Amino acid sequence: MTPLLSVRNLKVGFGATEAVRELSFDVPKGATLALVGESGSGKSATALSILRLIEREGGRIAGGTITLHEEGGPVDITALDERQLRGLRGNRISMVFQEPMTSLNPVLTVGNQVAEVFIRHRSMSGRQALLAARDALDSVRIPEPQRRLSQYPHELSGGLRQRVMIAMALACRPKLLIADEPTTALDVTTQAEILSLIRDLQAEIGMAVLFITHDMGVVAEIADRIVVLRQGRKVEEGAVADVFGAPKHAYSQQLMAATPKLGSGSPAAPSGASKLLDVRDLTTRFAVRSGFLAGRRSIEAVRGVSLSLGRAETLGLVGESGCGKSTLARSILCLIEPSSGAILLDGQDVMRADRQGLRAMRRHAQMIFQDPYASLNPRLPVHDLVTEPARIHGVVSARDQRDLAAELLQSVGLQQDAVDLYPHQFSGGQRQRLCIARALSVKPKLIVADEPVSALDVSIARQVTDLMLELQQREGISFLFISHDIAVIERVSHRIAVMHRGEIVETGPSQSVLRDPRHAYTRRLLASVPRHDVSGRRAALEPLPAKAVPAGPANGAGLREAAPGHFVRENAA
Amino acid sequence: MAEAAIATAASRPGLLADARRIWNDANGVQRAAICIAVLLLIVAAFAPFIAPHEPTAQSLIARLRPPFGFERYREGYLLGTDELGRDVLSRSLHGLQLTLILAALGATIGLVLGGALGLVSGIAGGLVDDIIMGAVDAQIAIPFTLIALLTLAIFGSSIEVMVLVLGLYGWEQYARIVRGEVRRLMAMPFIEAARAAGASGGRIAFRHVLPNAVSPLVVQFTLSISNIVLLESTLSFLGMGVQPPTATLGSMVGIGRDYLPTAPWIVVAPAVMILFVTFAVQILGDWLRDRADVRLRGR
Amino acid sequence: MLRHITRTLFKMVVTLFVIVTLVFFATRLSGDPIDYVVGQGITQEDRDLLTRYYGLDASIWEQYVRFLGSFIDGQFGLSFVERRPVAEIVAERIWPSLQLLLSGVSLTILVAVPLGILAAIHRSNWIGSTVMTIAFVGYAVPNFVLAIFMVLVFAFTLNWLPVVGNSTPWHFIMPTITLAGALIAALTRFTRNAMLDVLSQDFMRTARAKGLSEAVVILKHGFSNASITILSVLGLQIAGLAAAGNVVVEAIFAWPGIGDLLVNAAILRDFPVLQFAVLAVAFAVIIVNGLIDIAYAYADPRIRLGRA
Amino acid sequence: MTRFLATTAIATVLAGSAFAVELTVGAANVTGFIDPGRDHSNVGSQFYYNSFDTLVEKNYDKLQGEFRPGLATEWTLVEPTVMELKLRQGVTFHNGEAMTADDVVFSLNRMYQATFPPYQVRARDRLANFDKAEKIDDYTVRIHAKREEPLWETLLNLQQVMIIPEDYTKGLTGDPKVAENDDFEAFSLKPVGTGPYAITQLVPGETLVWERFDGFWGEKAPLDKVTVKHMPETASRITALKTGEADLVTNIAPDQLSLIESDPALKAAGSATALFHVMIMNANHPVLKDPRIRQAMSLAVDRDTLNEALWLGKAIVPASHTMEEFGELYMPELKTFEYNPEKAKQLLQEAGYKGEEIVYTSFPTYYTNGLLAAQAIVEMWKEVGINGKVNVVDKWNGGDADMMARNWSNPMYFADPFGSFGVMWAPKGPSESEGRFNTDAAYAEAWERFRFSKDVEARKAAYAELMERISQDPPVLPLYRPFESWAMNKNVNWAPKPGHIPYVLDFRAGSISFASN
Repeated sequence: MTPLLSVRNLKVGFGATEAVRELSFDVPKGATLALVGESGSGKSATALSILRLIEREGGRIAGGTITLHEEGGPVDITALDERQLRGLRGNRISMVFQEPMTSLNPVLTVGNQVAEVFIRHRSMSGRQALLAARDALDSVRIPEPQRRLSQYPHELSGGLRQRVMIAMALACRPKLLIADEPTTALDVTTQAEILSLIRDLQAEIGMAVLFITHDMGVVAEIADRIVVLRQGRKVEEGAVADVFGAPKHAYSQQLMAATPKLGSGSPAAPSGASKLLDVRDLTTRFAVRSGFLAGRRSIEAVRGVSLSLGRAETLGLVGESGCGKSTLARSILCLIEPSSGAILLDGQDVMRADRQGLRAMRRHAQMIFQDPYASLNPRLPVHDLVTEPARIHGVVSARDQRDLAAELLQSVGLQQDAVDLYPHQFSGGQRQRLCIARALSVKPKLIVADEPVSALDVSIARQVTDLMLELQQREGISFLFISHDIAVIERVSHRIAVMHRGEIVETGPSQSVLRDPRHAYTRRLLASVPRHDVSGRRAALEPLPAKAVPAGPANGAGLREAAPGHFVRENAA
Repeated sequence: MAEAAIATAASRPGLLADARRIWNDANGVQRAAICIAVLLLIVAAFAPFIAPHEPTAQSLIARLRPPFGFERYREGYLLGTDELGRDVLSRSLHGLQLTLILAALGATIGLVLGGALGLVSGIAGGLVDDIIMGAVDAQIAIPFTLIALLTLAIFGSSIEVMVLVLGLYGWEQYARIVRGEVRRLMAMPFIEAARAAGASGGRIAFRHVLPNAVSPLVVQFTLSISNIVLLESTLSFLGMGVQPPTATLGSMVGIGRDYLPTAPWIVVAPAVMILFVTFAVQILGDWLRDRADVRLRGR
Repeated sequence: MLRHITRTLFKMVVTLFVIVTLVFFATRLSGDPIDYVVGQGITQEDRDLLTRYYGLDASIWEQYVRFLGSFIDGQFGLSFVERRPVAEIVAERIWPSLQLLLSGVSLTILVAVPLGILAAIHRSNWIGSTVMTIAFVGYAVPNFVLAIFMVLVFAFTLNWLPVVGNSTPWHFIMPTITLAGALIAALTRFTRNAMLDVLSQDFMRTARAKGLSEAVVILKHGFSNASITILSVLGLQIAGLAAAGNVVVEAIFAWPGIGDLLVNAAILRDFPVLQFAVLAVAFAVIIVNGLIDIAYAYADPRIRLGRA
Repeated sequence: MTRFLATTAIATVLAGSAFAVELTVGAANVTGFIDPGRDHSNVGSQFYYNSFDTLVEKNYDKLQGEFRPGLATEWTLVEPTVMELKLRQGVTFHNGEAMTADDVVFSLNRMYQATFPPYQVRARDRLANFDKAEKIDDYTVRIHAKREEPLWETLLNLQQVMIIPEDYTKGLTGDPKVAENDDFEAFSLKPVGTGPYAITQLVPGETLVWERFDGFWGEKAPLDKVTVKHMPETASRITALKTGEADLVTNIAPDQLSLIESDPALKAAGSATALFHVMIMNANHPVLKDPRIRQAMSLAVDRDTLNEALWLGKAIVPASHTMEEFGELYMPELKTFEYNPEKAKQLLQEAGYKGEEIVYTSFPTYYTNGLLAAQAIVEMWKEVGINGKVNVVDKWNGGDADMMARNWSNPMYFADPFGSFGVMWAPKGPSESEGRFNTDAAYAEAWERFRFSKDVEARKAAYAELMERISQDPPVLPLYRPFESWAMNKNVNWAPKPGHIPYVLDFRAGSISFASN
């Protein structure tokens, strides 16, 4: 059977660098092909090449053919002129992009943007096109489609926006949908919804999907076939079941191995750990100005949170974006002033500490941030950067600074002679190592790691988490590890706390929480996580029972012990 | 990919290496601008040595003589003489020097004044921030040229007043930039990291915030120099600037305009110099801004 | 929204009040207008006589109160020099300035926006760099230099265009070009940068992926976004440059506008005229900026539909 | 390509009477108000003669005074201090009112018995000897002087005593029966006179339009309409002339004359104006207290070179404060001021001058070549060892104690040394009052003889005495009579008349005509 799309010996270059080298693959009709690889593997360049949008991004197709097999006969896309391409784009082949926040034009209404496609490709009048647009929105299960037509993108949530993107892409019932990391920027629950939507629509329209992702879990969830890319080359291709079952290429194996899989177990709890951190009933409010003269309103970003952390223990804090987990992390380190509650670090109440006390606390508690690019001062050389906390706390003299820096670099697995480099000379993973080195410079007891691996490729992320585990064992450091990715949390945490709308809804030993989730939200979260199980795909998500979780008693009570050490918020079980 | 490119491009910082890198990065127009700027700076710095005559030395019998190559050319006065028989070349050179000094002084005062206010505003917040930003808004409401003109008309046009007026130029832009940068940087993770590490306010301000706020300031400073040159020229052209016999480029054009039909050379040399200064500085400033943008975006 | 407008109005009034008060006291510190109004060489006796006649013998506070009082009758006092109501003088001058400003800004927008878009689209080829080089040169040429060379060529040598006053449409050509010169350069650069920002946005790629024609992509999706940014600077940049330009243009082309009036009033210490003219200009700038703010807010749905 | 430009007068003149004859004047300055009594500026003086008449008229074609009937047909001295004048009948103002003795008495007494402060100022420096005017009958008035007046006609020919309508003026504001200050203020924006041209539009500082007044008592005006437009830039004025936007332009500096002369369609007319550009020195400044220093400052200035360089030799450098216009009192034989750098050096040494900085203040643009002369003078001072510096300000600082030297002008307000030197340098006059000039009893006594002697020779002797005192303790150096030029289309025949005070634009019959080509 002829495939819908054949890519043969595709070469794509950006300036002097080759992004895609001699790539060949087929997209069968009506099937889903996943193009998998880490950043820089050339997967997006390939996708953009198919629509010939790559030139706009500064690249060029240096060789090969891209053939679309249609009823009228094969068409070599690389040979089309601009006019013909415009007839193709959005019509027979369409595309959905990663960032729903920025992929829609902020100053045009949703209706206008969807209708545009009908006007362009179906020669409809404006009125007809709007009607068609409403139906298109309806078909991607957007509630109240009529009202959406006159709304602007910023009025919609990320998930809805991505649905609008899909509605737009599917407006003309294309033969092929290219989905370039369409769920990467979304929360895991939203991701699950979008994935199932694409699956359903695919069945409805009978189109083929070229799905581009770095996430093996998503691949397992959606793809029929898989092509693994590395540095612009195809390293492996096959049916999903085959590749997942027995990856042949070393890189595929490594990728599989690095990808955190839910249910692959947690580290054993440290025995008889004494308490290092005890947070009691912590509440943090933000004042929000809500207009002239209207006075201030306050939002409780963190509400009556209590948690504790033992020495050499890792507590994984998991929750979706905006649930207040970063605020909680910063509150614990007094980077944001909490409104009430108590934070005891090694028995010292840091909230009531004076400047000296706070300084002393800071020596023992360090932080690592999500964005390794922004968390290093670009103006300072590495030896200054990694030793800064040590210098501040007088742990090291100016003379010994470079030695300490070299030592720290070594301990995080970097070359010692990198001490004179600047941050921009490092890759993302290396930078995160630098951040860890910086935190280590004062030999802290506690490291709060806020999404430390979310910006990294899976294999790099794996290395970084491995490093953290190793450091914990070596130095006895406690981690408060924050992530939206429950699989990562599982891998590193002794205990887990699930956060939802500013509250901890469930907490307990990792395996207890994951295997026996008691809270509805926890269950939903777990259900959303893509399984690496190719055989049985998930059914639709069960909806959350209540839209808003009613506020629990502010004193942090209301947590019920469901199993030893496993607590659940009362009202939702 | 991009990372790799950056990593190889940036070697150890060093003045000469920086200069070479900058030169290599520049396109044709930018290289021309660099050459012009360097040339103008050298010429301005050594104006007293290069100038063949005293800029104020008159020769009433040899007024309005044309430049070399024209009839009635006067030996030794390459670009001709002006309405008092002074050497146009020498006056242009000294004028260039003074214009640049005024511009540099003005831009520096504006930088320090505006920068300090912006820093205070950004760090203090609250009422102080409201007041300073209110002043910024008020400043924006009245075109600065107007303020400058009125100030000079009212308080007379001495060099001191001129420096003051030029120094006030753009303070609100510096203030806005610094305040914006401070607020942006204060929210950056590396500042938070420093705070988490226990760094003091001073350490954060001087080690982390300021060095990172420098590049937009440098860009603004550069652009502001060319704007001040234009402002000074405009004021001098309108007769409100530095007064005779002292020459600035603008005042030479201003006074020379009456002689334009009969002795255009009085105007041409200073006009061309103004053009060169502003052109070169604008190109460089714009380019710096582009480069700064790239760096600030990080990747 | 009403609250927003009230607040804006209140701020405007306060700003204007501060400005006129500053101008009032600054002028009073700057010397005795009798020296300028009556001219030179009069006896002390006569000077005292005239000081009393012009009401300058009163204390500065009394004068200030009287000055504020002059707002009430809408005449804003009598000019020292022209002996007629200031309101009449300023009113006479506003229209010519406004005409010039409008024609200058219109020309600027008509030329600069297409040029800027062109330069953005062709950022990496010769078209783009040519446009930008011209824009830089345009910005570097002081408008008075442009003006006097135009006068030399088109009026003095070729006798094509008139140079004095504003009586016919032909009179507008050189002043308009002079005024627009630097503005065009500035706005071209700004439009280009704004467009470049927009062109690299994800939604532009989306638009292309929909198969829209390049013109629709650039104009509908690109320019609609860039115009918001452009609007936000139009007010500030243009107001500043235009006010500066107006003074120069009015001086060179004997344009009977408010810039000319202001400078002369300052030189002659015609305080009543000076104060009111500054007020008028500040008022105009604030109004224009206010309108642009509203236009800006309206053009950007994120602001229009945003909170408060 | 030039067709679209404003149609010029010349194009319309050809057929003679069939078309309106219009003229456009490009003026460097246009007055801010029109009131002959209040004004004595060089800017204002351009505009009065076309619209206003004096009782005693003068033959302005002649350099020296030849008086003839104006609004008065005859005048006789009925007593030593009382002049009786018969008024011309059938004279009407531009507003249609007939001129009677009431208007004349009102006009004269608004100055002689001034209550309006600006008039008081003008009356004090030149009309102080007049007591009052009174009506005898509808066409006869008498003027009472305080002391015997040697300059009757001259002082009745003054711009300040031009005749304006009484009822019209009083009726402008407030009580129509009373002359209030506001009436005079209003008059200056809506002026009415008896001259051959009515002012039909006045935009202060910008435009003034004259239209022929058909009710004029004398020979009808040759032009239907004259528009004077403000054109501050020299280059613009010349360009306007070339493009046809103006037919006549004022204030062309000598440097620009070559431009006019090189254009076959244009020409220029000029004269050495009846005023002196002067350098004044502050006799009471600590550094300049010693008269020898001021003498040296004066002796160091090579005025002939200034004339050659800045005025192409067309200005007149006087040896004394005298002009041909003074008639019998013209005394070219006096040699009060000279160039002698050697003597200057010597005097400086004698006076013990130690190189103190001497600041020469100049207006930036007010006087043609003023700032250039200032810079040149400071260079000339340098030659004799005076450490000079130019200070440019717009403000008049003649009354400041720290003023050292500055430029100024000394116009001839009327054709007599009293109307020139006398106005500025009288005892208790403006210069002394401003504290930079000192007089004593002897000076005052000589002044009295100069001012009031009936005998011309006695006045000459007294004037020579004053000049001598000025040269001994100099407060002033007259630099030159500047050469002022007007440029015009070749077809316009106009030139400044020698008998006028400076800058008068005289477009009356016989003063302007057009070449028919």
